[in-house]
Amino acid sequence: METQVQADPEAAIDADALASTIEALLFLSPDPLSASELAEAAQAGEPEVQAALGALASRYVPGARGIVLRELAGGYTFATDPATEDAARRLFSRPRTATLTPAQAETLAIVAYLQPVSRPEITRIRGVSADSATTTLLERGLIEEAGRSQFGAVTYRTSTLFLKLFGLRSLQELPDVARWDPTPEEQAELRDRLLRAGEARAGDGPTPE
Amino acid sequence: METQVQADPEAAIDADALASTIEALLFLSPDPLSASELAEAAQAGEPEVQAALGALASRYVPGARGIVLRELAGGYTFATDPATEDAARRLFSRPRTATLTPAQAETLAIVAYLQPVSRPEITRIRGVSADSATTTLLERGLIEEAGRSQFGAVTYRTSTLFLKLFGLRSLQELPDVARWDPTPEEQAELRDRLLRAGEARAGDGPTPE
Amino acid sequence: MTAVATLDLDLDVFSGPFDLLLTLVLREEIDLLELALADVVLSYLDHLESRGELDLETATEFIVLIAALLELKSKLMLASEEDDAGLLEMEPEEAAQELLERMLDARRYRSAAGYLRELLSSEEGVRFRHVPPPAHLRRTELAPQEGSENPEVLGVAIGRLLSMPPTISLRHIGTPRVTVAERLAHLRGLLRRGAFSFDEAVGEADRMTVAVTLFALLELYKRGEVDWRQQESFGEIAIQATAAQPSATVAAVAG
Repeated sequence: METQVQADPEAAIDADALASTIEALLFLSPDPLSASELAEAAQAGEPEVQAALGALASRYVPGARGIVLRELAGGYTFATDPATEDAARRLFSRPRTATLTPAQAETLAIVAYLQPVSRPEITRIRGVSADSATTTLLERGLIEEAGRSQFGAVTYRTSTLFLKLFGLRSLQELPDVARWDPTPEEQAELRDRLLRAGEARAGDGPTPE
Repeated sequence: METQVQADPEAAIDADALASTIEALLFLSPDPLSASELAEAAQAGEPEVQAALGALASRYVPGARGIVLRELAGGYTFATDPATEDAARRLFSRPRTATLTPAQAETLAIVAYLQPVSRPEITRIRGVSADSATTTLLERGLIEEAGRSQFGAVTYRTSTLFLKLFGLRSLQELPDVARWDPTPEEQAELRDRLLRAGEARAGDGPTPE
Repeated sequence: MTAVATLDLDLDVFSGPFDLLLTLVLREEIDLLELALADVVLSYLDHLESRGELDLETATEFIVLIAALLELKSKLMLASEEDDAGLLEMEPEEAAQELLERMLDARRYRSAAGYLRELLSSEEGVRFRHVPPPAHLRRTELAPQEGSENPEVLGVAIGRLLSMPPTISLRHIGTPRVTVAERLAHLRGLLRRGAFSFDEAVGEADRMTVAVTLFALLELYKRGEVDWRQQESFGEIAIQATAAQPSATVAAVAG
């Protein structure tokens, strides 16, 4: 096989370029890569790959750089130098300042005021899909599943974490919608009114000039 | 703040070590990191971070390595050198990004220049519905919701991923849209043509019945 | 504009090339309100079919122009009474300006789209690392602070969702008012002169009138005033009074 690969004109690729290619592959791969996997991807012979890995190892020698080349059971991989871990921990443990996106705020508001509420209902009210916002809110633990609707759709409610983050003792403390209600004289139930407005919007309003 | 940082014993960290730390942080972070985020995590001053980034940039100069340091989407990040793409494609069968259809590119251009912009506005400019293009761009993460217009339609803006994939540091790097406008002379001619396109014919040709 | 310009049209109110139509509309020699834009589109589709190929550039130009005409037309239809002096009086010059703006806008973003596609292809082969940071570096994640979010955000969001989009008033569009009583009188008038066909009864009338006429006919049938026959589906409907009239009158009507 080795000879076969050497016969390939691609194998004439020079050593520097091969080292660069291997560097890029190791950078991208979440898992360690073996010399033979690298050879196949780079279309080079294993001895050349070994030589390139040697060159990379001396470039990424421990102590000199923030990234080191490691040889593990499964092959080769890049990892960060342990000396940089404090900084990395500070970076990734920053308090979540991720503010709610407009879509998430809308979805959360609908769940908070109408709970339990299903995804199709949320979509009808918003006029556009709420799937990714719902998923993020679930991941962040702000909403949780609350059984199924009469039509079999999963319904959602807000979580205890939601109350804590918004500084509420109970759902009764949610601000009175009347303060922001554009048509407070309307008597119908909030849910019906939201669905009606959502359906009216679904036709997409007039175009602003 | 700078003096405060310098008083900190951590600030005495030498330039090489800082460059190593930044290298590790950029390697670990899935998103571009701004100089101030790097400074906070590395507990260094921003000028020192800028100097370290400069040192890293000369180490990761394009063409020299398989990895290059890029300034994208308001921060810094590592990316692969395109020369290594063939090997990467062989290793990770998934192609990097699908190209854009003309409808998607047009919709994306309108969002990029007019953001925040609603679907009805996009439709108005294109003359045809932009619904499916908008949905695809949302799914691909190139655009995201940005609230609602005064008429209640959901508005859209471009995402960080858009800047990253299109190699832009910020939206300011997009050229002025006016550069694609015809010259005033061409505009006048176009207008003339619109007004008098059939004028010649109007005299002797068929007339309205 | 060239290929679209020479598109030949044969419509109710106009026959000739598309650019001439555009000119006549802009010079207000053809009333946009009387022009069936759908027919223009159909002609264009026929034209495309006969050519068997789609020239994207031309198609885009056509779509932008027809969309602009549609918008002008809908503005004309919706123009409020107070607004009469505005759009209805739009000078050909202004209308041309409006069309021009639309074409420029469309061109502008089509070019920008081309630029973006080039930009994307110049980044071809650039890959980023998508590996979540190792678990041991994320262990110390701080919980978000209690009370860090503002509940008013939720109320504001609901308030926005409660607002109805502005409704477009359609009161300016003249709804053709056809009453059953009118059509009954019309049919009875025809009956007095003898037998006739349904097509003769409705002539070139609009769809609403046709529907109301049929309704009136049903009413007459119910009351036993008429007999009607149809030999085949979609065929002619022959109508005559139940007490048959002398055939001479039929000839008189036909003549």
